[in-house]
Order: sequence, then C-alpha cells, then structure tokens
Amino acid sequence: MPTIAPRTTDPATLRRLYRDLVRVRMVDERIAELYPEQQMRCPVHLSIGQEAVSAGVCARLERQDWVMSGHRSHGHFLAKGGSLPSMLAEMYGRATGCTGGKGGSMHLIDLEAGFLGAVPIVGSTIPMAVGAAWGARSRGESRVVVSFFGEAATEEGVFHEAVNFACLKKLPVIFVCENNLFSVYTPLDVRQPGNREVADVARGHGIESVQADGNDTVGVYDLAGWAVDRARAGQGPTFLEFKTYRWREHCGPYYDNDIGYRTEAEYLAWREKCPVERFERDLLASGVVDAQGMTEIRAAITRELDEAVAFAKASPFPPDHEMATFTYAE
Amino acid sequence: MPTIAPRTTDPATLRRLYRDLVRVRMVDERIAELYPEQQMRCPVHLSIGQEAVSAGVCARLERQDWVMSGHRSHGHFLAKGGSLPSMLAEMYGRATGCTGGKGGSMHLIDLEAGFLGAVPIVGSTIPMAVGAAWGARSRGESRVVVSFFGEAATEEGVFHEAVNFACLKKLPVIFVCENNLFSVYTPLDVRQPGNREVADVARGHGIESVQADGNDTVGVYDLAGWAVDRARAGQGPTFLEFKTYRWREHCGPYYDNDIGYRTEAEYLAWREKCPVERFERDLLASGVVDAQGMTEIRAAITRELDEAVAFAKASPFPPDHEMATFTYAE
Amino acid sequence: MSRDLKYFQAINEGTDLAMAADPRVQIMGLGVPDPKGIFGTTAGLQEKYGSERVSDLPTSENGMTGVAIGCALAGMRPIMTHHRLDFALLTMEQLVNQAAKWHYMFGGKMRMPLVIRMLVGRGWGQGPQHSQSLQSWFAHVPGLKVVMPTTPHDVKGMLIASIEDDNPVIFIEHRWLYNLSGPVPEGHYSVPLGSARIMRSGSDLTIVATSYMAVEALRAAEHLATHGVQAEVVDVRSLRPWDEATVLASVARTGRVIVTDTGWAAVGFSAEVVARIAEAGIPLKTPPRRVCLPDSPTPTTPALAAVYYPRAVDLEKVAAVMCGLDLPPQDRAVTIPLDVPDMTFTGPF
Amino acid sequence: MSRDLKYFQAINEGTDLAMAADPRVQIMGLGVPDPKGIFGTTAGLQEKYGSERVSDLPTSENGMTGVAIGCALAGMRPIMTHHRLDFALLTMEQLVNQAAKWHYMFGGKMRMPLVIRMLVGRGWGQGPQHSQSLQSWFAHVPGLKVVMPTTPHDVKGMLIASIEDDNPVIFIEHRWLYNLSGPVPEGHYSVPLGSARIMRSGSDLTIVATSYMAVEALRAAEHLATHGVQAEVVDVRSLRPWDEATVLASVARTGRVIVTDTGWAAVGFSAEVVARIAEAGIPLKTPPRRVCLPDSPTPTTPALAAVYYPRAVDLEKVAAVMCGLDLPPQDRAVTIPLDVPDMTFTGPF
Ligand SMILES: Cc1ncc(C[n+]2csc(CCOP(=O)(O)OP(=O)(O)O)c2C)c(N)n1
Ligand SMILES: Cc1ncc(C[n+]2csc(CCOP(=O)(O)OP(=O)(O)O)c2C)c(N)n1
Ligand SMILES: [Mg+2]
Ligand SMILES: [Mg+2]
Repeated sequence: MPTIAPRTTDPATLRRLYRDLVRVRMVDERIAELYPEQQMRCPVHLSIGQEAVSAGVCARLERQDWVMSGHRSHGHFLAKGGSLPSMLAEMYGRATGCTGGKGGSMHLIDLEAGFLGAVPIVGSTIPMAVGAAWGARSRGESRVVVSFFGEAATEEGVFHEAVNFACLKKLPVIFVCENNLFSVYTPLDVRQPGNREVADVARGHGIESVQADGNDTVGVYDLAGWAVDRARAGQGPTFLEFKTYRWREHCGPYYDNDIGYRTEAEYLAWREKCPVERFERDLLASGVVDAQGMTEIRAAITRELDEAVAFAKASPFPPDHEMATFTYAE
Repeated sequence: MPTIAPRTTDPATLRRLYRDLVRVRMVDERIAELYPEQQMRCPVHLSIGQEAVSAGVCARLERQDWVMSGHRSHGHFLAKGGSLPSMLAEMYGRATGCTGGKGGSMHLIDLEAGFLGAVPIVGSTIPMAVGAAWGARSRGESRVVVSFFGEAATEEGVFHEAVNFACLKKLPVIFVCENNLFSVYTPLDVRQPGNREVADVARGHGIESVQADGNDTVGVYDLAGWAVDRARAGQGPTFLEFKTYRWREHCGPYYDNDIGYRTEAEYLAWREKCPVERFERDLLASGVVDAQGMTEIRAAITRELDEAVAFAKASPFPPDHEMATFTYAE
Repeated sequence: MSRDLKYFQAINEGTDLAMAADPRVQIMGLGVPDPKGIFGTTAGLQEKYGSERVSDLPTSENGMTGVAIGCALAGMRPIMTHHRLDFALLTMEQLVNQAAKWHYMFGGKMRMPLVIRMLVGRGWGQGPQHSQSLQSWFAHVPGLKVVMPTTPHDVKGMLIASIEDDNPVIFIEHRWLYNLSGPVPEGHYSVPLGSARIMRSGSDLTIVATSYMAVEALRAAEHLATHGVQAEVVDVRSLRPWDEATVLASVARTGRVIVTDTGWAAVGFSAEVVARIAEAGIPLKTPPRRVCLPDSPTPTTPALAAVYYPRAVDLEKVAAVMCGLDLPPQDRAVTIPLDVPDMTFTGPF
Repeated sequence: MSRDLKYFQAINEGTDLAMAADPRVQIMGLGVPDPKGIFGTTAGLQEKYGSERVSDLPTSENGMTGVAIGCALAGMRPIMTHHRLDFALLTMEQLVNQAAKWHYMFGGKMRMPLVIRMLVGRGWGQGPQHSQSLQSWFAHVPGLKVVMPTTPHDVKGMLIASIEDDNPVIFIEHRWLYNLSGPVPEGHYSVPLGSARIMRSGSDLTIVATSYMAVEALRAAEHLATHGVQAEVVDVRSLRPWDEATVLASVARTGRVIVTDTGWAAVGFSAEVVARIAEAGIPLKTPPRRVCLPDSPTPTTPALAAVYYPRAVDLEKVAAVMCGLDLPPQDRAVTIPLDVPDMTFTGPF
C-alpha cells in the first residue's frame, strides 16, 4: 500500500473538486432528461454514480497531461476540462461538435484540454495511452498520461500487453480502472475468478497497484496525487482500481434494475453511497462549502448547461458534402 | 509453493524418463545432421537443451490426455507418443507425413497419441487448449490438457485471456512455459520488466503458479505430477514456468552464438547444465541405469531413427492434384 | 406449417432446434444469457440448456475464439456471438490463421464446426466503429464459409445448415433485418449454403444484392416496375461459396446488372461479382454498376449517415440511367428518419 | 547518382535517410535491432539512432500497434515491422477500427502518420501461416493506404513517401524480392503513393501485376515477345489509392488484360481491377483473366507449393490463349527448385 499524504483539507481544492464532481453529475442528468426527445441520436453511456473517479483523478492533472478513455467517457472529458458545448453539440450530431458530427458521443476529443480521445472499443485506447506517454517522453516532453477504462477492459489481452510495456519502459502512465461490477449486463463473477481482485492481476505485472473506494472523491484525489507524483518523478506507471457503480442502464438514459441482471436492492445499497451526497455531507460538516455555496455552484452549472444545450440545438448539421471529408489527411 | 511428493526414485519410471529424454535429444540431433542435405525444406525449431520439460511433463500424462504446442514442438510431440516416422516424413514433405505434407515441421499432429496440434503463431494454441479442456469436460470426458509454449507467448494478450478463463471455469489445464530467455534473438530484458518473474504474472490471475528448474528431468516430472493430480481432482489449472535454454539457433540446425545476441560464455554455462548429462550422472550414481544400459537405450533409438528416416526419405511426395484437398470438410 | 416470425425470432428458433437435436451444439458470447439475449436471439436458451452449453464470456474476444476452436477440437459444435462485427476484428488471428486452416493444414485430420455470428450495426449513431460490414474480408479467405441471410425463412434455415456444417461459418446478420417479419416453417429445415435466391423475377435488369440491400433492392424493383422496368432481384445469401450459376444466368438473361452490397465497394464482394461476369464474357447492354457504401468510414451524425447509406432511390436512379428510363426526380428525404430501420426503433442501440 | 542496390538494402537506406531527416521518425518491431535486423533492412540503425528510436518490442503485436498509434498521437512518426503479414492479423482491431479512422472520426483533429511494414513469406515450407498475402483486406478499407513496391528503386522511394505521409500506410514487402538488385538513386527521393509504373510497353496485351508477380510478368512478357506477342506490364505498386487511369489507358490500348496478384483471386484486388475495367466499359477483344493463388491455404511441402504458386509459365499459357498464340508446350518444372527465389537461398527462413 502506498504512503499517501494525509487527507486533503484545503478548502479551495475541495471546492474545486465538488464543482467538478457535481458538474459531471448534472451534465449526465441533463443528457438523461433530454435524450427521450430523440434528438441525440447516438448511444450514450452515462457516468452517473461513478463521477468521483473522474473528478478526483483529473483534478491532479495539468493541462498538458493527457487523458484517454472508452465508451463511458463523459466524466473524464468534462473533468479534464473538455468543452461542454462541443460535447453536447457532438451528441446532437452538429457541425459544432468536437468531431463535427463524425464521431458522436462515443468519440469525444478536446486537444486543447489534453483529452486525447475516446473510442468505444473496449480496451482499445489503453495501449495508445502508453504509446502516447512513450512518444511524449521521446520528444522530451513532460506529461503524465491517464488511461480510464472499466473492469471489463482488464479482460482484454491488449490491457496486459499495455501494462507490461508501461512497466518495461517505466512510463508515466496511470491506469485507472472503474470497477462497476458489470460489462453491459454481465456480472463480474462469470467473467473473472472469485479468488482474486482486479488490482491483483495488474500487480502480477510488477506494477504498483492499489484498490480503493471509487465513491470517495477526496480519497480518489489523494491516491491519484500519489500516482501522479510517482509518474512525474520517473518512478513508472501505477494501476488504480476504484470500486464504484453505474446507476442507470448500460447505454441510454433510463434505469434498468427491473430487467433482471441485478437487483433493486443492490442498486439501492450503492445509491446510498452516492459520491455527490457523501461529499456534500463532508463539506457541510467541515463547513468548507455551505448549503448556499452549493446552490450557487449548481446554479452556475445550470446556466452553463442551459447555454451549452441551446448552443448545441441551435447549431447547424454538417452539410451533405462533408460526408467523406477527412477520410485521408492531406 | 506446492507440497509435492518426495523425489521419484522408482527405477522403471526413471528408465522411462531417461529414454524419453534421450530420444528427444537424439531425434533433434539427427534432424540437425540431416538438415544441411536440404531435403527437409521447411523451418525447424529444435528442442535441444530443453528436453527435460517435454519428457518430464508428458510422462505424467495418459494417452487420452491432450497436448498442444507451438513452433518448438518436436519434444512435446515425441514425448506425448507422437509417431516418429510420420513426424520425419512431414519434415521431408511427404505424403506419409502426419499432415500429408500440408503442414510441415511447424504443424505436427497425432490424434491417436493425444497430440492435438501445434501451430507456429506464438500463443495461438493456448486458448485452444483451454477450450479443448472445457469442451471435453462438457462432454463428460476426463482429460487433462497441457499447453506448451515459450516465455514470449506470455507477452501475447491471448495468453492472459486464456489463463483468466481457465481459472474462471476451473479447468484441468496445465500451462507449461519453457522460459529459455529469448524470443528469436530478443532477450527477455527488452520484453518484460526486470522486477518480476514470468510465474508472477500468471499468479496475478489467481492461478497456482510455480517457477522451477527446467533442466532437472525428475524435478519436472514430480512438479508435473502435482499439477496433473490437481487437475484430475478438479482443483483447476496450474501454471509451471521452467527455466531452460535453447542451445542452437532459433530456427535451423546450426549454432549461432557468434552472431552477437548472446555470449558464448552464457551458452557454455547452460551447456554445463545439460539435462541429459545431468540425468545420466544421477542414474549412474544411483545405479538405476548403468553405462551399458544407456548404450542399449541409445542403440534402440538409433535403430528406430534409422528406420524412420529411411521411411521418410523413401516415401512419395503428395501428388499435384492434392494441392487443394481439405480446403473444406465435406 | 409456416407462420410469420420476425428475423430475430427465427434465429432464436433455429438455435433452439439445433441445440435440442444435438447435445454438442453450444452457444457462447458476451451477453448471450443476459436479459436482452443478443436482441432476443438467445432468449430463454440458458434456462433450457444450462449454463455449460449457453454461456456468457469474459470480454476477451480473441481468446474466447480460441476457446471456441478448442471446444470444436474436443468434439463440440460451438456458436459464438459478437454484438458487432467490429469487435470481431480482435479475433482475426484465431479465425483466419487458425479456424479457416485447421482442416487443410492438418491434412484433413481436424474438423472445425464453428459458427461465428456477427451483427452489422447501422443508424442511431453507430458510427465508424459499430457499423462495419466486412463480409468481403471473410469472403476472400479459403477455408471459411460466409453467409448473410436476408429473410426470416433463410436466417433460420441457414443457421441450422451452418451449425450442421463441419467448416467455420461466418454468419453475418444486419441489424436492420431484425424486426422484419416473414413466413418461417416450423421445425427443422435447412437452406443449403452456397445457393442464391431469386426474390423477384424481371427481364430488364438484374440487381444482385446482399443482406439488407436486398430489401432496398426489392423496394427499388417495385418502384421501377411502376415505370415499366422489370428488375430481377437476386439475394446472394451466401458469399463464400456463392452461387455464380444463378447470378450469371440472370445477368445473361437481362443484359444489365447492378451489384449492391452493405459494405464498401473497393476490393469487395461486389467487385468479385462484377469480375466474374466480365470473365464469363457475358454480353451486356450497358456496363455493370455497383451501389455500395461510399469510400469513407461511417459518419455518426444522422445528417451524414443519411447521405452515406445507399437506398432504394439510389438503386432506382442508377437503374433508370442503365435502362434509358426518364425517372421523375425523387426527393431523397423520406418521411421516416433515415437513421432507424422503422419507427418502432427509438435508440439507443 | 544511382548505383545498384538490393531490395533490402534500399529499404535500409530509405529508413536511414528518413530517420536522419526527421527526429520524429522511429522504428519498432520484434527483432528490429537484432543481428539479423529484419533480413538486413534495419541493420545498423540502432547504433546510429539509439534504442529509443530504434527499438525491439515484446511479442505483443496488438498492444504494440496501439503503442505505435499512441506514439503517432504524441507527434512521432512510427514505423512498425512484422516479419510476416500473418502475425499482423493480431492487430486488425488497432489498425482497422482505430488507425484507419482516427483522422476521419475525430473530424480531422488527429493525424495518423504510421507505416506498418509487413513481409509476405514464400517457399521453404512457409506454409499456411507464414505466407499469406492479404493486401486485398487492407485495400478494402478507406483510411488506409496500401503499397507493394516491386523494385529496389521503388521500395526506397515509396518507403520515404510512406513515412512522410500523414496517413497509416500498409507497406507490404514480398520476401522473394529481397535479393533482387536494381539501380537506386542516392539521397532523398520519393515515389508518389498511388501511381502505377509501366515496366514494359506492349501493344497486344496488358498484364497488371502486384509485387513479386510483376517479376514473373516481366519474364512472361519477354518469353511472349520471342513469339511475337508484345505484352505491356503494369506494376501497380500502390493498391490504395491505385492508379486506375494508367491501367485503364493501357487496357484500352491493348484490348486484352490479365491481372496477376500475389494473393487470392476471390474478392481480391485483382477483382477490383477487373471490375473497374468492366465498369469503365472498355471494349475488350477477349474476356479479362486473373492469375492469382488458387483458392486454398498454402501447402508446406515443396511438392505442392510448386503447384500452388503461379509463375511466368502460367501467365504465358493464359496470354497465349487470349492472343490466339500457339505456344509450344513448356515443362512447368524448371532447373532451380521451386521453393526458393534463387539458388543462394538455403533455408530455413
Ligand atoms: C472489444 C469490444 N467488445 C465488446 C464491446 C461491447 N461493449 C460495449 S461497452 C461494454 C462493457 C464494458 O464494460 P466495462 O469495461 O466494465 O465498462 P462499463 O460499461 O462497465 O463502464 C461492452 C462489452 C465493445 N464495445 N468492444
Ligand atoms: C504472433 C507471432 N509473432 C511473432 C512470431 C515470430 N516468432 C516465431 S518463434 C518466435 C519466438 C517466440 O519465443 P518463445 O515463445 O519464447 O519460444 P522459443 O522460440 O524461445 O522457444 C517468434 C517471435 C510468430 N510466429 N507469431
Ligand atoms: Mg464495468
Ligand atoms: Mg523463448
């Protein structure tokens, strides 16, 4: 187990973390609200319930650091500073979207924010993140690269190939696994043996590997800080497994505890561990943010969201003649 | 570490092990001798130096147990009881070869002996062996399946996918890794990090995993016995890493210590650990086989080899019209 | 006795019958026993046949293909599923180096009864990585069989034939066929792999179509008929082996041919059909044409997806030029949104 | 200034020049810095450019392709090597779902300068899993470029062009070209991707050839010339994009065409060439023909490999029939063994 600094209590940091956390929640809830209008005509994988990982990890990164992700990337994108209007416009398929409509919700990108790309093939960006770290180092650049993925990605061979290489080259990569117990509707116990944890498999490769609570925003933040420090100090890669839970259906805006792959009771138990409510209780108890402060933060996000949604909906669709553009780079 | 039975001393067993061991050596040496005639027109990957693993593991298997392997498969094929004439005829590209000439040295098979197949794509038969074990169990058959491969195969993602599944389903599979330190000419230290062993990576998956001396025939035999017993008892898969060394060039009949990827000194140090000489010393010391007995065993193998080579060379090539046969099964 | 079933129901029924008939048949894939059951195609099977024969899998496509091959080596007859063909790109080593060649390269000693079901996505933002229709890759590889059934009748009959076949069969299902209904005989029957089917007869033009494009071709043919052009529609159904005889005979009769495929044109199955017609020296009244995907990845936004996918109207335009027909200009836009197969489809899959 | 170099030396020189010119160029692959240096093509590079830019890799093809993609994202210009194309089947997800599509699917925001060198094996028992020539797969995929240089001159110039290209380029080298010599200019030059080259002019027949088959086509053309038939040989060089204009113009001139490819015929690049000729409506004196691999995996034994691979003599026979030439029967057997490119080759690779 790592020796990490005592739990963060700095008020400005906690406020920032809270805002980032709530913002991810509020954006995804807005998406869930708007989705039934059937104007976002692409698959959406919401992060609701899992926001603490996005907020806690990305708050430790600098702008020049890079993040890559998979299908469930909204939280990572937003917490790394990706542009909200361009993300929403992308979901609406508009020309102003972050890929101009070519990619949709599953292909977010914001190079200025250091969000290097997300794709929906499970595990696929993991070796890319490792390569990006290697390439950056070869070019003499100092960047930490975070690869976000779900626990199912650790079942893909490419995950192991990537971790081995990161260890071999001692690269400044942090592998962040959000273990939400499911791959679509398939529970962990029919995919991985019960006698070991995900973090154990990673550790076998010789990587520093820690399992932790993924709903504890400050805990995530502190652990990520340790991993980032190791990376910056040239001590090599780290694997972090965060236990958490997806509240809504695998893909789409609704709840699906009724269809039979998990129980309402399991969901409710995790609902109790809501990362937002938990952090709010702590903040209220410590007085770092009071109820009024929370309302203000939420109100500001609501305004930002209203504007972003309006922008997205008012944006034009790409014209027909752009259908094949960018098939090749000139 | 496993608690294994005391070292085997049963004379009949030791004699059998010795014969199997020497036979693998002698066959590959004969191939090396004949190869420059340029009549075996296919790549050959000799097992010389690594024979103890083949002999020790396969001696624990029953005929109905299955073995699968990769490019360096001669030892596994022979020790499992594969037909020597059909193997040599295959190398000569003859119609009497084990695949009728279609496959060559890299595609050995002998279903009657339980040698289910070898292919030269690194790692490829590992998941197949797992699937075969699962399929056999589904059909109510009691079989242990051994998957042989080199340490480079543990760098392939498919290895991890296969081990995970074997653990998940508690399958009677034994993963046998011959760690000879090289993948072609590439040493281990530019492929895997130095702070952990191959056996550690496997162990991360939750599998029983042991590292051992791959040049100690009886040691291999005893460890394999433990793994086979576990498999038969339904206790699931085992991973065995055996440290050993390939004496000759990666592919072909010659030595290549002069070309610069390893030192003559390294080779000579391993040459000292010759599994055949070591076993012979032990046998002579214990008196289980005396010099005369060894000469007889070798003479019998020489006769067998002479006949098999004569058979192979006298066999016809497949006729032209067989070029496309078996593209599809009827 | 025949009744109407939907395409996905026909798959389910075919699987069920095959599993009931032969205890060696097993089905595996991510989500196979989950509540959605691969869009209904595997629903109820685990309850009936147990979790050893109907099994969920880790998210390890390549390794699990190796496992399926191993099961086949052990005497089982596995069916493996992929929610999207795109995910199966992880498995090309096992499928093409291994499964396709084991019978051949071991001199006939091994058999590889293996069915790989791959779904082709389309619409509702499936985009570049959830919609590829790579049948042409598989059709290039000796040792594989490749089928793309279009109707509920055929999907059941060809699935049974594929399961009973001793070769690896790539079984490609287009997601937009899933809700189409059609007559499906009860009980066991099989549609031979390698036979095309003439869906509609006509004397002026042959449209050779694969999978969902056969549906668009039929629509086009109906519309063309109202203008006096009789198009023959040949549903290829099986791409390897494919029914050259039926296609060539039809083209020889009509003297005009459009080949339409759900995949890309370049170096695709459509090129093979055109090439065989040319090699056969069949005299044509006008050069052959292909109507396939444009040469780019799939865009996600519905605005561009609507332009990307060819439809009946595009076939009609090409046919009109070939037949010298003065077709009144048609609006490419239609009343239903262009990114769903029908109005019951409300996303997100 | 030009001097004669062997094919593998030209690759080495091209790589060296590109690395000297641009510090972002890197090369990686199993065995790249080993004493054999990918059959000499990477010899000496690590000594010159260090182990960060010239690196060996773990045996993890798919992950390492992702790593190379990541390097490209970080601003490097990676070259990756595979001793055999067959091993690259492990990498299809990264190459086809990812590398081919990143520029498109991120709306032009990303570039993917990436060269993947794949060697096609042949002879000396390479057999079913060490000899596949799957250029047709890559040529099917928009977003990829695909080249197969035939001469030392072209392999250097096209390698430099590929390294300087901002798209993923699949660079396929036939092992039997490695020892061929030819004039190679010194210094930096590039051969544009997408242009074919007429290797030999002729008026009676066009032979469109890829890679090593262009060598056989030249041999055939020379022999045919002694019988009064003048064959034009077009070396395609680049399969995606390919130089339709040059090919179609040649075929329009000669009125006869054979397409010969190192891969399988069915649904292959050769089909595309024939299809485009047909679609262009070029009048032919006789139907087009393809001379490619037979529709089976590669046999290992030299006895069957000799029958499997088409050679000049096979092209000549087809040409003779097309041109109405009464060619004296030739023995298909020749003096050198048929499983090696030349007599210096003594196995085992
Ligand atoms: C290679 C691949 N296989 C299967 C899928 C289908 N798929 C989409 S999301 C998903 C679940 C992945 O689970 P996990 O990685 O744990 O992420 P989570 O959805 O739980 O956040 C799967 C299997 C895919 N996109 N890519
Ligand atoms: C997937 C794949 N990649 C690369 C190769 C080329 N290759 C042939 S043998 C070999 C060495 C493998 O090393 P190891 O597994 O340790 O076995 P060893 O040769 O040492 O017995 C390699 C890389 C291959 N056959 N398959
Ligand atoms: Mg999950
Ligand atoms: Mg090795």
